Amino acid sequence: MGKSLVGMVGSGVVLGSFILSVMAWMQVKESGAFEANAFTWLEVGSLHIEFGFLVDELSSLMMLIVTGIGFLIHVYSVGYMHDDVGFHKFFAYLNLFIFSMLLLVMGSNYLILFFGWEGVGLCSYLLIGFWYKNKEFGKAARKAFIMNRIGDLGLLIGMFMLFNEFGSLNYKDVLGAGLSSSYAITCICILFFIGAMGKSAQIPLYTWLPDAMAGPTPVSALIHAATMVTAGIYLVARSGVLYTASPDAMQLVMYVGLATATFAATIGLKQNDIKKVLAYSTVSQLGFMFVALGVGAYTTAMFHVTTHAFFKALLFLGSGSVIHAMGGEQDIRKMGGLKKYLPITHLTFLIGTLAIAGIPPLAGFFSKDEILTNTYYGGGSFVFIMLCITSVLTAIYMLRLYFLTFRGSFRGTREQEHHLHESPLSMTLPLIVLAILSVVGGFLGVPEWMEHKLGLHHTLNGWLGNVVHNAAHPAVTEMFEYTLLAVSIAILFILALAVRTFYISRKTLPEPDEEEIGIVKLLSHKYYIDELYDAIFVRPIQSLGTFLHDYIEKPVIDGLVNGFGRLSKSSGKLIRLLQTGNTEFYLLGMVLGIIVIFVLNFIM
Amino acid sequence: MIEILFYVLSFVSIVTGLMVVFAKSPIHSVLSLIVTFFAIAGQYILLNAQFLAIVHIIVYAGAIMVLFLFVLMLLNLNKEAEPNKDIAMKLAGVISASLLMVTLTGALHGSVVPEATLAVNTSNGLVKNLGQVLFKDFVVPFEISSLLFLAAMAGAVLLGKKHPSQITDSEIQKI
Amino acid sequence: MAILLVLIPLLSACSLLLAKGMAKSIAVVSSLINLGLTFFFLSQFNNEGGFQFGDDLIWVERLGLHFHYGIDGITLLLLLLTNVLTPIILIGSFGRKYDNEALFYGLILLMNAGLNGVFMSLDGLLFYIFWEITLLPIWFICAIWGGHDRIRITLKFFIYTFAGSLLMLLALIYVYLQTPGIHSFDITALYAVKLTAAEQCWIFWGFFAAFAIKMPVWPFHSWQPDTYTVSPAPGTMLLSGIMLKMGIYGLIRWMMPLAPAALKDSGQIAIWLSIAGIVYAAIIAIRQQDLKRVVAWSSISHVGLIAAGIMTATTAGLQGGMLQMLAHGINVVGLFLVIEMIEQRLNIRDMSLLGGIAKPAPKLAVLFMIIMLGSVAVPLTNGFVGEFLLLNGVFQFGIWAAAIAGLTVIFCAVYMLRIYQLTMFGETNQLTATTPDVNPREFWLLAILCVPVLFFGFYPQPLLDIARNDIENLLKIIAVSN
Amino acid sequence: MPISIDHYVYLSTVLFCIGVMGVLLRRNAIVLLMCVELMLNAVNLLMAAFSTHFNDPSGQVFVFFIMVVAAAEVAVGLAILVMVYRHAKSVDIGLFNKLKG
Repeated sequence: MGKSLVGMVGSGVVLGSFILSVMAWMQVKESGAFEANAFTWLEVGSLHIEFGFLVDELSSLMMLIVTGIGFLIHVYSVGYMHDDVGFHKFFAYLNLFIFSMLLLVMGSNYLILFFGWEGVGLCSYLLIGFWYKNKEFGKAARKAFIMNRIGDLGLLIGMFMLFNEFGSLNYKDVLGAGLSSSYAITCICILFFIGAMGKSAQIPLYTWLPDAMAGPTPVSALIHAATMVTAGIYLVARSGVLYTASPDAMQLVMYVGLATATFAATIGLKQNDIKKVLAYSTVSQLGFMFVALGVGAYTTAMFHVTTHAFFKALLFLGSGSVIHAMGGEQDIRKMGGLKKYLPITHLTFLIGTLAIAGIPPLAGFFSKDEILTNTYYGGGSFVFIMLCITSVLTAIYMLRLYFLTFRGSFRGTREQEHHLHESPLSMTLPLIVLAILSVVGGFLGVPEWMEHKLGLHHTLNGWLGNVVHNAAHPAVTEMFEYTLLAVSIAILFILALAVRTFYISRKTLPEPDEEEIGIVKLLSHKYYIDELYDAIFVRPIQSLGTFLHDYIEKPVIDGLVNGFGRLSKSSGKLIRLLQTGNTEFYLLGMVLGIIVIFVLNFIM
Repeated sequence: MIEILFYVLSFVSIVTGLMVVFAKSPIHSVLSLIVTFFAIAGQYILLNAQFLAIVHIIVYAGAIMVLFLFVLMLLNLNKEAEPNKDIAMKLAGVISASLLMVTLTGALHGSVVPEATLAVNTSNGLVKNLGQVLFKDFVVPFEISSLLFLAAMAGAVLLGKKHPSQITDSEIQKI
Repeated sequence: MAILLVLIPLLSACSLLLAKGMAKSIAVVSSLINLGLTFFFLSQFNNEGGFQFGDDLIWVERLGLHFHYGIDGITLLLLLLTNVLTPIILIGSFGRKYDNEALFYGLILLMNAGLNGVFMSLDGLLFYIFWEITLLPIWFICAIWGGHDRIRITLKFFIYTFAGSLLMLLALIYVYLQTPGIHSFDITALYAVKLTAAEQCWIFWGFFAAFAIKMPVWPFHSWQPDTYTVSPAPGTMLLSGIMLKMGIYGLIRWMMPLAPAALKDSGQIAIWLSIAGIVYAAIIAIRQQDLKRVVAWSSISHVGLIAAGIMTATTAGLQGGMLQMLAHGINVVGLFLVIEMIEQRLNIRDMSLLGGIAKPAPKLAVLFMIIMLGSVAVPLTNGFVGEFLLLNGVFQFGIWAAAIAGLTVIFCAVYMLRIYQLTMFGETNQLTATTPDVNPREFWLLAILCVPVLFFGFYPQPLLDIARNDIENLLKIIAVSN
Repeated sequence: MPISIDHYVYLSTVLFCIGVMGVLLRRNAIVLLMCVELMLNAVNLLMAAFSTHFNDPSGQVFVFFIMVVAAAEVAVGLAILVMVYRHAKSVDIGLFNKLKG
């Protein structure tokens, strides 16, 4: 098949599934959730698992995101991957990913979710290691898969506990049951959260995500920003009823989310690889979502998933466009002034930056604002303040990225400068669509004051209300909202100016790697977490392997077995000495033997 | 009368038996053994086993011992010098043999032999009776023993013959 | 009727020696006939429980020996595995020229006969006899056509497994002597014997010794990595693909029903041993350089999980164990086939010297990937279903046991991806740059193996249905005796 | 029967033990063979005694069989000794140490 045909088929089927998703969404809207069982996958004893699908408000939202953004990224890939020899393979993997992701969100029980869950992990592995000739890429792929598997084990055991507790893995049976808080439920929630940690890159299982940027950029956009990594959010939101019954687990989710958000944001400040910055930004944003889940704001988390999918996919695709133009260069120290060469990319990237930074009325503002509001009431002031600081950090690193890449003067080689060009239509079109979505996406969930003032509705809250709903909190005072709005706008402008002054007017550049010192070095080396993990997990296990093989297996276990052999051999050698060959000696032995037998006979 | 005869014969057989063991020259051993056999044949007669006694003398004294003598003569082994044994080994031999005797007699001492149930039949040892038992009840072992003889004969011939490859060149020239 | 499965390969093995020139074709035809027969039995099989297609001939009346055999669901699954894999192993061996072909293929057929016999026999002594018969051909295969240092290694293998099975024989005879009237080795008579808890404990360990060495369960495994490595590829495949299932089958058919009370205490120790083996073998597998050795250690790890799951005596554990036996058999044979193909092409198995084979041999890379994923137990491959059920069974035994056994999920990914990456990914080097891709024979072999890997991952229920009632009955026997 | 069976038992025990002692003491292989004959005769005597005691002729038949075996044994044994002598010019049993382990 020719490349254009492959691209058309690959994108076409995703478009088809997008259209079907829209239809499913309409059906749900009209007549509520519906379930369909394909066949009985497994029936062993009391364990009965249907290969079944459940389309309700939550899953249809995810389906729309997955297929919609998936389609855009497919289109983008046609342009981006055009010159790659693995073009066919790429689209095959990408479509396999869409399949797995849909399985994940559409399953009617936890096991089908798990199928998709591992399926997307596999596709992620295949796509990160897409350029398999590079050893480092292969390692990154392996790391991603293995870290995901650690989480998967948590999820798997959580499922066993769940089955033990409820006798079923179906969402309906589990989530419909009246729940009271119990130790088992807390355990299940924590185990599920471990699964979510792996998939959604939370502390301590987040280090794979930045490394996953080894994959082609569309992959980073689709899998490692917009869809797969939000599967953890989906899982927790889906199990919202369970989490609500376990305040302890919620606390854990919140604090882990908060820690990840802050931690990743600080690392993002000093990264110089355009994709790495975005990767840490993703980790940080996922942390935001978990904080929202931790305070019981499930729909808010889903709202942020949606808006984040728009602007983060946009940013990644934009960065892909930049990398494409730069001929594979990813270091922002060698970019600069790309505004005039890549006008469309620049504009859309700017929109994405502003959206993630939280400038009203772009999408990021609404969702982040809602998270902050919910945290204020549900999480206590410490969490709220930390999260606000993290939002500020988000704005800083994104603005830094923007200014260093697009403003100022070009710092690359002449050759690169000569090569600079705007990307083809198949790449810019998705950028434009996503930019529009990033602008208007926020109106899916407007804050309360807008509801009153402008007569708009929080569509998403109402929509998802049938599946999960936010924990109740007191009505937000308008004063608070206005303050938050004003302060955030003010801070953003000040920041924008400051960052601009720092990097553009003063032409300060991030120092080369070897000149970094102190905290800067610490940050750019990501707090040495990779090295730490290497030292406390990877190497010990490897040396344990060598140790077991060399010092336990060979001398002890095998030694014992061989010892038996040696024992019989050496005892044979010893007993052989009795055979002197001296006939009289044998005769004597015989006679003595007879005597002994007689005596024994006599005694008994 | 019979008792005296028994004791005399016993004495003779034990003494000559000891002589077999302790005689320096193998020839003396052979001769003593022949005497022992005669004494034992006398015991057989005392036991009313006349035919057995005759066969005993013919087979043992007449055939086997002659064979021994022949071999001794042929090989010219009539030397008194036998390589000396370890004194410890000798001592061990004597001690263990006596030990064996002590344990055996000790063991037999307590045993009770059931009294004979049938009336004494003095004609048991006659050829006619024995022949009947031998060819009626024991005909199969009898035939097998004849096979054994055949095999022993063949074996003895085979062993006694010089292997062709062992014949040296000088011997060939002699022929 | 079912005895044909033993007789056909046996007679073909004899005829091989007469018609030496046609060794290959006779062997393949015979194994295919067996395959067809197995499918015939499958089509006629009634899964309501109980033994079918069998017969009960009196063998030595005074000793109560019967030539009693039959097929139930558990047996059928294993026959399916044996007779599907045998032709694949046979055809897979055509890539290499073996000296004295007739003997080689004859021994493989003999192996096939013995394995079918083990799985079908319903008389204790008959089982033991077949059990030992299988040891001989495989030992000859390994000792004649093996690699470096084969005599020492295979002798160890032989003596070790033989010593284990003698303990089993002792246990069998003990139970036999407890049968009322004229003693009998018949399975129903043996099941009916009531033993005290202390006796059952001894019986349990007697059987366990034999089965644990055969599988092998930690710490009775030390013969296995060396033997797998040194054996010729078909020998390794027979050992790992089918023969180790004999041990697991023995657990199900003989050990657990004969010593059910011992499962409570001794069984716990045995389960923990198996679980220890999972982690131990996996950690060692991570550090191995020889491809065959990695798969050998991984096999110990996988089998540990199967043994642990089965000894929990839960429906999930037993069903999972049955499925995983099939899955492991198929996957491990696939892996060894791939390794053999690499070895035939490049003459090495050391991973540090390989790399980048995906470029010159993309088809091989894809097929290897599918089989590897099955082995890693990614959902929707056959490996996952069994692993899921087994871990579920182990979970019912204890949550910590499940957590530790579950580490296999992680470690298996670590070492499998490692071998895949080191062989297939990366830059090609001088050696691997011109690796030829699979030829049609190899392609179809691997492709046929990939079919069940994917199909039974998607739809495992047909396999589960085959043995469902027999497993329930077995569990009832175990429960009643308690 | 004036002489009790016990007497015969003791007599043959003594003779047997003398035979054993000879086997243990001597090194000349031919003398060893003779001592074995002595032991066999001790047993024969016992057989005959019991045969008379129980009035059962089979005991005597057994004695015949033992004689047969003894004769065969001597024939073969002496043939072997002749062979050995040809080889080693001696019949000392110290030579028979080829079975040394």
